[in-house]
Amino acid sequence: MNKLLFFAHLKDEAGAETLSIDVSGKTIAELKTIVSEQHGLTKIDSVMTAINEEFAEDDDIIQQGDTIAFIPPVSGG
Amino acid sequence: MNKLLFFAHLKDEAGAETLSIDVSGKTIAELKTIVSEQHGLTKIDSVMTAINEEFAEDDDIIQQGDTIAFIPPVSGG
Amino acid sequence: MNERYSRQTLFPAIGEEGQKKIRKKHVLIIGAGALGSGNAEVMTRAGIGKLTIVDRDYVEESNLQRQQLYTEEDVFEKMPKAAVAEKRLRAINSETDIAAVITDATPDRLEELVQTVDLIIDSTDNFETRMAINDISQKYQIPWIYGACVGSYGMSLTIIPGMTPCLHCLLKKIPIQGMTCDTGGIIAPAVQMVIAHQTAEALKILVEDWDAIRTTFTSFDLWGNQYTNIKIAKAKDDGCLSCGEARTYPFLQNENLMKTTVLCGRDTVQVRPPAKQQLDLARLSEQMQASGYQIKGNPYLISVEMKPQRIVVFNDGRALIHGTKDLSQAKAIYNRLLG
Amino acid sequence: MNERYSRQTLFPAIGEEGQKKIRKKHVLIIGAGALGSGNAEVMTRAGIGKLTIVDRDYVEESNLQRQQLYTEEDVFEKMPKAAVAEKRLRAINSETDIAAVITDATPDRLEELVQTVDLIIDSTDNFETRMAINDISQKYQIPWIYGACVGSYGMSLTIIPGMTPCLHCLLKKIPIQGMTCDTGGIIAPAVQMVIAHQTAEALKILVEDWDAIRTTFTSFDLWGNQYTNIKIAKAKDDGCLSCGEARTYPFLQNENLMKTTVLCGRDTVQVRPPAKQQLDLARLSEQMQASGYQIKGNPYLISVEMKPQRIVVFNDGRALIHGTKDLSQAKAIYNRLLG
Repeated sequence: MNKLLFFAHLKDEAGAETLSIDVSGKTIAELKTIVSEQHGLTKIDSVMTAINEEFAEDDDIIQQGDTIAFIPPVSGG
Repeated sequence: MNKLLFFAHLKDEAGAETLSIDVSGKTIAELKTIVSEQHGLTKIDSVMTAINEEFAEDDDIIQQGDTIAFIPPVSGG
Repeated sequence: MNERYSRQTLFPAIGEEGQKKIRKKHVLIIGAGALGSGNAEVMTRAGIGKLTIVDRDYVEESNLQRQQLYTEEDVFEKMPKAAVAEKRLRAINSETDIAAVITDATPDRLEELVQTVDLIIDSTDNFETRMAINDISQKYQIPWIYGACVGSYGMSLTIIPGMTPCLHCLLKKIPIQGMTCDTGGIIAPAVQMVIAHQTAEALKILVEDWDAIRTTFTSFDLWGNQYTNIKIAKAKDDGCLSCGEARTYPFLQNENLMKTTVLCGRDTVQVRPPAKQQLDLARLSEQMQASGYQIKGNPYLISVEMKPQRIVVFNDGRALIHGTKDLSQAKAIYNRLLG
Repeated sequence: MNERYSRQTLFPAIGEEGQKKIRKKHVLIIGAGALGSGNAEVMTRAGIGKLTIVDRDYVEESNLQRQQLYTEEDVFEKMPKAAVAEKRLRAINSETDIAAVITDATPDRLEELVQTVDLIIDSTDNFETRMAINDISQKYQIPWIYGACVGSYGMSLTIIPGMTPCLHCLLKKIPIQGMTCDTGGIIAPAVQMVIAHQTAEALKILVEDWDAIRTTFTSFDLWGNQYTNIKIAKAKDDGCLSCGEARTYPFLQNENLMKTTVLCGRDTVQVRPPAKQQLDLARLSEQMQASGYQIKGNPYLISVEMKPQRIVVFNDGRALIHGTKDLSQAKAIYNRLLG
């Protein structure tokens, strides 16, 4: 299993702060498609992702047990 | 093994932010004596402790693999 | 939509309903130093109905580095902090009823001050006052938010009577000989970080969003890049004398307060902590010297130059403050030095 | 010991040596809104040698809830933010050389402004300016600190040329249609929290304590009690066009900038983003309505009332700002609405 962690407004869009889902073997890009289509997350394209608190690229592959965080950059100031 | 985590000035007193040491089976009170005598931590008596990010009392017993944090309350404002 | 608070009501967890609640509430801030001035400014800008701010000090030069309501002119005029705070806060928001009280926040004064209060924000610099606030909070069922900082390190805790443990559950007794801003220094970012936590919790309490309340003890070190949240639910102690079943509110009782007396015929105040202590004078002396103070001492006492005062600290925690007859000033100096 | 900074020099990581360094440094703050006013106040109180603050806006009523240098009088007088900031900062610290620049921080202006600067603190409200700052930072080897917030959520990142990845390494391209303070609201504690992180990092850079620099991307949600640090070292991209081996500084180039034109004979400005975008108008419209704006629309455009202006947004990201001829105002409105 994997744990997904949603920050800020993504939490509201996903309806939960965390989600348990098995996505091991998939890439971050594939996971983005899944959460966008199945969990209603929008603008997921420009959201930063981290695997186990380390910055992740779209082609990084998720391992069993990994926690993936979705962190949307914002522009307000 | 156990991991000790020192906050604020305790870090300077211990000479490191973290310390690996086997103290499983001991109580927090016993650990306080150890770090006070062997690692030069003073005023350890009024320092708050947490086991795995949960508040711990002096008579709580440390398990194998636990992380113990030492958090000194301060009064400045 | 009132344009003034439009960005705050746009935030869904506050909204128009939350703003109406904020407008009806009364917040008491104890202390108008670094935390107090910052907390007061955020609360005033947020449109709190009434704000009471209490402080016994006047503005000093060394405050300007981190105490955000004050200017050079206030130092020059030796203005009381509460009075300057009141003036600036009024210029910021004329819709908020601001009351400044220039006094020492003793338990007796606190009991009078909290009578119409919905929330107490701790911005004091000593544990004696905090423990009194903690007892008052339980006695009158008023939430309070602990905040403190020294160096680049700080912490915050939200205490809701009947819902969370209290500070007495966690600390058991008043920590002694802690670091203070006068010995370990303080940087403004640590102050801002505590203010961020305290005021976020304050807004949650004011709009009554109980599910959002932080139930952990937060501490951080901005220079050391540390941040941790400790779960504290299980620290709730039924035998706690402040919030337990057989509560006595010990920190409101006279025998547990610091005693101050002007020594007859001398420009000196004696300060005596409520319980005998066993200070490590050698270590204290080392710390003070590292902080740049001139120290003389022997195994029984140390003498610290803090011009225009001189402080003599005995190993049982008692101290003589030479160069003043002002009881609350003497207590303030004692707290700044010994925490 | 200079009494004024005594609590800061007592902090061992700064000390007297650090204070001397701070006194010699020049900090540039881009933006004098919520982050800018707070960052400027901390830097000024800390005794920075020179501070330049740049902003194109004037003080509006809706700013007062979180922008800490401004008062009701400044709203009444419609004063430029940079001018008010300068006056207040001078009253706070006459030892700091304060320069206020009332201008739009375009790449050209930025190149002029950074010439004697040791550090740039980002306090802007849009990614276009941030990406230009990021390129400038790499071009002239000047550290900068990204900070941003919306709602109760915020983030900070320290970028040191030659040491850390840059913002372009992390974001790849400018995020579009993000939440802004005009759509998602903002609470002051989130602002304070970002300021705490930015100013702590600023002090580390100013005293040249490179080992203490935060090497993670920090983000937090104060209402949701979230806080995380993401390690970013491996994000450093040798092919990055801003900091890589074959760098071109794309965000300083004219074709990558937002274009603004006054429409001939009309009280209207057209704003065109550098690259065509595919906006989700239905969703945008929903978001704006939830934020209390009056919206009309069809599949090709939406029209938003923001009195006294009216904004028409097309699905390719182009917009018409009716009710103004001021290019930088039009750009500001566009950024506030679309991020």
